[in-house]
Amino acid sequence: MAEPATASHFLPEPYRVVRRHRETADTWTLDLEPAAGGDALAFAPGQFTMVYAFGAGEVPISLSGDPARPERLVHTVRIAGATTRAICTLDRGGVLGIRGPYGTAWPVDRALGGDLVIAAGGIGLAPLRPALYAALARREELGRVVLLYGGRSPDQLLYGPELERWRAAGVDVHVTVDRAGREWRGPIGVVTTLIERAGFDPERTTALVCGPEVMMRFAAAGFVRAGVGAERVFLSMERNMKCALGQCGRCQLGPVFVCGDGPVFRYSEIEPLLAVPEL
Amino acid sequence: MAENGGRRTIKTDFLARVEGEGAMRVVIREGSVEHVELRIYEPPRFFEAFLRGRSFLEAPDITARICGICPVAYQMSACNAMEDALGVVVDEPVWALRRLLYCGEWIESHALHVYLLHAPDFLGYESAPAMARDHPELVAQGLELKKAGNQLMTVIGGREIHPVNVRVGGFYRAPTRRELAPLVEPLERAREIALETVRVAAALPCPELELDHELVALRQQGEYAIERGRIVSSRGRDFTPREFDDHVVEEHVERSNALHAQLVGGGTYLVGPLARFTLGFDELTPLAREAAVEAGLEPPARNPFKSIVVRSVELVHACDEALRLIGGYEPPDRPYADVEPRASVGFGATEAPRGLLWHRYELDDEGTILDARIVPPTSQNQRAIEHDLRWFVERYADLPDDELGLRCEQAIRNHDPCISCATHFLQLEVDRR
Amino acid sequence: MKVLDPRGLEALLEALVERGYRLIGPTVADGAIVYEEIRSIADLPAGWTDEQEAGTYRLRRRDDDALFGYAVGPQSWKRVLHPPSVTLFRARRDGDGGMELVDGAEEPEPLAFIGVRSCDLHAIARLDRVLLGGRFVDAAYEARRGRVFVVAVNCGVAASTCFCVSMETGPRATSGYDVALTELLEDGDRHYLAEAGTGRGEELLAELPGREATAGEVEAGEQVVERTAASMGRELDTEGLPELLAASRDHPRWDEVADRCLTCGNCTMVCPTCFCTTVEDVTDLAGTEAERRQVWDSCFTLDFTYLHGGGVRTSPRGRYRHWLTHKLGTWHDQFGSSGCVGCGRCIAWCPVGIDITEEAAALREAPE
Amino acid sequence: MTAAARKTLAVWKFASCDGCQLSLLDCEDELLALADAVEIAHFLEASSGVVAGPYDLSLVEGSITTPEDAERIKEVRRSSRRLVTIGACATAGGIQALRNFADVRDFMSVVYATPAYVSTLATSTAISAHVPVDYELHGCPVNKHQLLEVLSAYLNDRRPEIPSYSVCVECKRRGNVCVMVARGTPCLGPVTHAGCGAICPAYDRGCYGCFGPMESPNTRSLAGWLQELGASDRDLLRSFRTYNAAAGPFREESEAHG
Ligand SMILES: Cc1cc2nc3c(=O)[nH]c(=O)nc-3n(C[C@H](O)[C@H](O)[C@H](O)COP(=O)(O)OP(=O)(O)OC[C@H]3O[C@@H](n4cnc5c(N)ncnc54)[C@H](O)[C@@H]3O)c2cc1C
Ligand code: SF4
Ligand code: SF4
Ligand code: SF4
Repeated sequence: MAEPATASHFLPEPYRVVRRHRETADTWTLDLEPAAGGDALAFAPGQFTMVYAFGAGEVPISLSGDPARPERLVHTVRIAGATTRAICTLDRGGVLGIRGPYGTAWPVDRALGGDLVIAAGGIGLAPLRPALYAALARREELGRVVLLYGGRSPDQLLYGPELERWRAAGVDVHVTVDRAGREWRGPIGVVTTLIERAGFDPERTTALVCGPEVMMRFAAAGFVRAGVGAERVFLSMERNMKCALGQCGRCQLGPVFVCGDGPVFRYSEIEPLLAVPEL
Repeated sequence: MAENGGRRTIKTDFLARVEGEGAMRVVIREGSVEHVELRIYEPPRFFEAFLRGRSFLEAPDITARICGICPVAYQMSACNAMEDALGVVVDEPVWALRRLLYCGEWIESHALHVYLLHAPDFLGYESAPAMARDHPELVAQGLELKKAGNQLMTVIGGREIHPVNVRVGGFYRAPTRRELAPLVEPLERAREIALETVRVAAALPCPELELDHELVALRQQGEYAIERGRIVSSRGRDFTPREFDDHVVEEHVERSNALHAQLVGGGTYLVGPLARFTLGFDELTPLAREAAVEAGLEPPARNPFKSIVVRSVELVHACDEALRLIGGYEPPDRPYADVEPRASVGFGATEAPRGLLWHRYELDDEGTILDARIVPPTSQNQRAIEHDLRWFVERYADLPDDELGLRCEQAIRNHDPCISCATHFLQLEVDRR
Repeated sequence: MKVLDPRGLEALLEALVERGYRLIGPTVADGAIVYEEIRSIADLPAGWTDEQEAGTYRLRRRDDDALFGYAVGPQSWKRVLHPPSVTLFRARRDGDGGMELVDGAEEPEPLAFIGVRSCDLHAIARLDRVLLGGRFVDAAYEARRGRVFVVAVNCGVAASTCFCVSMETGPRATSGYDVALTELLEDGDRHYLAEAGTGRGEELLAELPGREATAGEVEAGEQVVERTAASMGRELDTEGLPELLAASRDHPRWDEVADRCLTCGNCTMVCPTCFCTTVEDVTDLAGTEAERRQVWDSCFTLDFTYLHGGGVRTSPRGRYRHWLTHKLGTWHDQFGSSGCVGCGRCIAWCPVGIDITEEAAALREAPE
Repeated sequence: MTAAARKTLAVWKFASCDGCQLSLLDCEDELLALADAVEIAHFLEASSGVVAGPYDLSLVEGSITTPEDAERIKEVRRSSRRLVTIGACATAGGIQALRNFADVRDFMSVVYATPAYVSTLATSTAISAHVPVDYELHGCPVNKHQLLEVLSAYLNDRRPEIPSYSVCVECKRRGNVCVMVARGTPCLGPVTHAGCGAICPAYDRGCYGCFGPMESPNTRSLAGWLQELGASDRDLLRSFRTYNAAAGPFREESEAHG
C-alpha cells in the first residue's frame, strides 16, 4: 500500500507583508518575505503565485519583482473584488498565504541578439516588469528594448518613477493613455497605435504582450501586421482558476490549461482559440 | 405615553419578543380602565383566499407559511382535515411519527418562548443575549434544549422551519432507526434541562391571578393530546373538530375591530398550555406529572403567569414522549396512506404549542380546494388576553406608566401570542405610528 | 482462474474485511443501485436489474437472483476517490497578525471496491491521469487511491444507455483490478469466475475455498462478456471526433441542444471522470478561524468561468459546447485519451434526457 | 473587539411568517457568539431593547403589501448602511404575491367580513422593487448556514459565498438518487436556486422551488419534460406559482400555462 508520497500542493506558506506601496487609487505593490525566514521562492518572469487572504479567498497574482533578488516576493495587485481587497488592505506585518510559482515564463532569452518589445495595458505591466528586469540584466546582449505602455489615464499608470529609470537604462519607453487632462504631454490613444512608431526591427523582434484580452488581441495582431512573426509574439492569458495545479478544470481554454500551459502563450498557438467566443 | 386630564394612555407601539408584529393600547380614565386593545398591524396575507383553487395536496406546505414558529402545527391540522374529508385511515406508526415530529416543534417553540422571550421579563432583561451576560448558563441550557427540538424536526422533517417531509396521508419518507439514534443523547440532556426548567420557572415571582374562562383543549384517550383528539372543555363540552362551528362563534365586538371567537353560550375561553394541562394532566408522562406536582402545580391551572411553568412541564413531557417514541420506533411499512380526492368537507384540529389550531376545507371532485377556514390559537385567545390586561391594569393602575406598560407586555406574553398566525383571520385596523 | 460459489464469494469479502478493508459495493437504496458500505453478499442487489433510457432509470426484478445483473447506477467511484467535499486546509489567525496554516488531509481508510465495472476501471484510470499524472500530484487523492483494493465484475448485461464498446472501455475488465469476477448463471445456480490482476489479488484468491475453472467455464465466461458486448444499447462513432469537434464550434446543433439543456450540471456530477472543483472559504463569526474546502463543481455553473467584469461561458450554448467538446475532444489533447468511458450515466441521469451519443452524431451532420 | 467597534445589526419585518428571522434564533450554537460579534440594535422578535439607527447591517424579512410599509422600507433603507433581504417574501414577494395574479378585493372579501378596515396594496412586492438592496438571500425559509455566511461575510467585509446554481448540484453532492429520473417524480430542482442542501429529494419528494429561480433557469425545457411525465397545465401553473410566484422566470412559466 502506497504511503502518501506527496505533501499537499494546496497548502500555502505564510508570508509577511514587509512593505506596501500605493501605485494608483486601487492598486498596491506588496513586498513579502517568508514568515518563517529564509529566501522567498525562486521564479521566472511571467510566473504567478496563488495568494491566500485569510478567510476571503485565494487568487492568482503575477510576480512583479526582480527574479534576481530572491529575498523578497513582489506582487502588484489591483482591487477587483473581495479577495484582492483583503490583500490590498492588509497592513504591514500582516500575513498572506503563498504557493507557487506556477505557469510558463516570458521567453526573454529568445530575444537575445535581437530586439525586445514589451507591450502592456493597465495592470498588465505587473507581470511584465520581471521580464524587463531580466532584460536590463542582459541589456548588452539585446538590440533595442522597447516598452509600450497604455493606461486609462495618467493617474492610473503603474511604477511612475521607475519608467524614468528604465529610460535611463536604455529602454525606449512610450506611454499612452485613453484620456487625460491638459497637463498630459504624451500621446492619447490605445497601445496598439504605439506599435507603428516604436521603431524596432520586425525580423529580429520578440514581442511580449499583457493586458486586457481585447487589448492583447489587437496588439498581437498589430505586431504581426508590422512584420513580427506570430511565433515570436507572446501573450499572457487570464482565466478563472482555483488551484493553479491543472486539477480544478476551470482555466481551460480549449485544449490548454492557462495555469500550466500558460499563462504565457505563443500567439501563433493561441490565436485560433482567442478567435472563438465563449471557448 | 400621554397624560391628559384624568386620562392616561399606556401604549406600546411595537410588542417585542412576540412572533409577528402587534401593539397594545390601554386607556385609563379617572383610574378606571376605559379601553384595552391588543392591536395587530401585521399586514394581511390572504391565505384562505389563495388556498381556493389549489390542490388539497398543497395545503400542508402552503399553510405552514402562515407561521414560521409553528409550521408543523399547520401541516398537521391541514393533513387531519384532508384525511377527514377523504376518509383516509392513517396507520398508527405514522401517527406516532407525527407525534414525534410535533414533539420537536413543541420543544423548539416552548424553549424559544420560555428562555428567549418570556424569562427576560421575569428577570428584568430586554433580551436573552442581555440576560446571558449575567446568567450565561441559563441561556446556554435554554439554547441546548431548543436545539434538541430543532434536531428532531430536522431529522424527521428535513429542516427546522417549514419541514418538507409531511404529506396528506403521512410522510414522504419514514426516517430509519439509524437516523433517529443520534437524537437520543441530546433529548436525554434536554429532558434533564426541562426538569431543571420547571424548577427555575416555579421559583419566578408571580402575581396571583385566577381566571375563570372556560378552558378548551384536545383530549385523546391514552395520550396527552397533540396531533389528534376530541375537543373538550373545563365545563364539560366534548365534541369533534367537525362540530367546532356548533360550539364556537366569531363575533364582532364593539369597541374593537377584531373578530373574537366565543363559545356558544359561554363567552371568553382560553386555549393553550393552561387548558391542555388542566384537561390532560392525567395523560402526562409520570415524570412530567411529578415535576408539575413538585413545582406546586396541579389542575386546574388558572393563573396565566404560571403558564411559563406549565410550558416547562410540557417540555419535560415532550422530551420524555419523544424518547419513548424513538425507543419503540419501527419504520412504518408504508410512510403514507394513499389518498383519492373526492368532493367533500373535512375538519382537522391539533394542539399547536400555543393551543388549538382548527382547519376546515371544502374540496371538489378533483381535490381542488373550494373553501378554506383556519382558526389559530391566538385569535381564540385574543379576548382572554385583553381580559387579562384589563384585570391587570385595574389592579395595578397606580404603577408608573412605563412599569405598567412593561407589566402589561408581560401579561400579553403569558399567552405566547403568535401574531403572524392571528393576522390572516383578524380584522385589521392598520395603525402605524 | 478460480471458480467460487456464493459462499466462496462471501469468503472473499470476509478475507478483505480481515485485511482491514471497509467494503463499498452495490446495494439497493432509494429506488436505485448505489455504492455504499456493504457487509456481506446479502447486501448486494440479488435479483435486481435496472432499465435505463435517456432521462429514466427504473429498478426491475430479474427472474433469477443474480448478484451483478445490472449496469451502472447514479453514483460512481469518484464519490469515494475524489469526494464531493474535501477540506484543503484550516487557517487560524494568531495574535500578532500572523496566520497558522494546517493541512486538512485526513488519513484515508483502506477501502475495497466491490463490483467495479470495466468502464469504471477506465474512469478511475482517467482520474488517475488527471490527478496523479500531470504537473502536480493531488496528494489527498493519491493517499486514498493507494489504499483501494479493486474487485471488478465483467458485465453480464448492458443498459440501453451503455456504449463502452464504442469507447473501447468494456465490457470486459482488462486492467486496473486486483480481482475480476464473472457471474455465471445456470439453472438457478450462481458461480463466479475469479481471476487475479495483481499479486495481492492472487494471494487473496489462493486463500479462498473454490476450485480451478474448467475450460467450459472459462468459455462460458467469455460468452457472458461477448453477449453483453453484442447488446450495447448505444454507440458513438469516435472516428476523428476531436478534429470534428474542433471544427464544429459554430455548428447550429449547439443552439438546438441549448434550448433543451437546463444547465443543471447533473451530467457532470454523475460522470465518473468529470473532475472539476471549486473552493469555498468559511470563517467563523469572530473571524479567527477559517477553512478552505474543495467541492465538486460543474462547468455548467456561471461561476465556473467568472472573471472580474464578466464570465467567459455565459450562454447555455457555450457551456454545453464546452462540456461535450472537453469530454470527447480536448481531453485527448490534455490527457491523451477520451474523457468519456461510455458508461451512459449522463444520458440516464440528465433530467431531460439529453444524450451525448445523439448530440455527437448530430454534429457529424453538415449544418444546413 | 470593543463594544464601540462592534457593528450594529437590525432585523426588520414586513409581510411574512417570521420564519426567516427565526432562522437567526435557530442558530443555537452561534447565537451568543453573534451577540458578541455584533450589537443587536433592533430585533423585535428577540429583544425589547431598541437602539436608534443608523445600522451597519439591516436584515429585512417580508414583502411590501401596504402603503405604510412602502414608506417604512424607505425609512429602513435610509438608516441602513447595508441592506440584505432574506427569504422568498423579501426577495420575490413570497406566497402572498399570489394576490398579484388575482383581484385583491376578491381576496379580501374571502377573509374579512368588513374589508373596508383593511389597508392593503393590490400586489405583494419584493423589497428590491422599492429600495436598492445590497444582497438577496433566497429561500422559504432561508437556510440558517447561509444566513450565518452572509453575516460573517459582511462582518469580515467580503462577498457572501452563496452559489446560484441549481439544486441538482447540491443534490448530487449529497448523494441523493434523483427522484425525477429514478421514479418519475416531478422536481423543480434543475431550475431552482441552490441553498437548501437538496432536502426534498433526500426525503423522496421533488423540489417545490422554495428557493426561487437559479442563475440560468430553463423552465420551458423542464416544463416540457414534466408534461411528458404527465403534468397538466394546471399542475405546472401551480408548481411555478407558489412560494416564488412573482420571481421573473417562474412567473413567466406559470403564465405560459395559465
Ligand atoms: C495568471 C494570472 C495572473 C494574474 N496576475 C494579476 C496581478 O498581477 N495583479 C492583479 O491585480 N491581478 C492579477 N490577476 C487577476 C486576479 O487574479 C483577479 O483580479 C482576482 O482573482 C480577483 O479576485 P477577487 O476575489 O478580488 O474578485 P472577484 O471579482 O470577487 O472574483 C471572485 C473570484 O473569481 C475568480 N476571478 C475573478 N477574476 C479573475 C481573474 N481576472 N483571473 C482569475 N480569476 C479570477 C477568482 O477565483 C476570485 O476569487 C491575475 C490573474 C491570472 C489568471
Ligand atoms: S445536459 Fe442534461 S444534465 Fe447536463 S446540464 Fe444539460 S440538462 Fe443538465
Ligand atoms: S432529484 Fe431533482 S434536484 Fe435532485 S438531481 Fe434530480 S432533478 Fe435535480
Ligand atoms: S428541494 Fe426545493 S422545495 Fe425543497 S427545500 Fe430545497 S429548494 Fe425548497
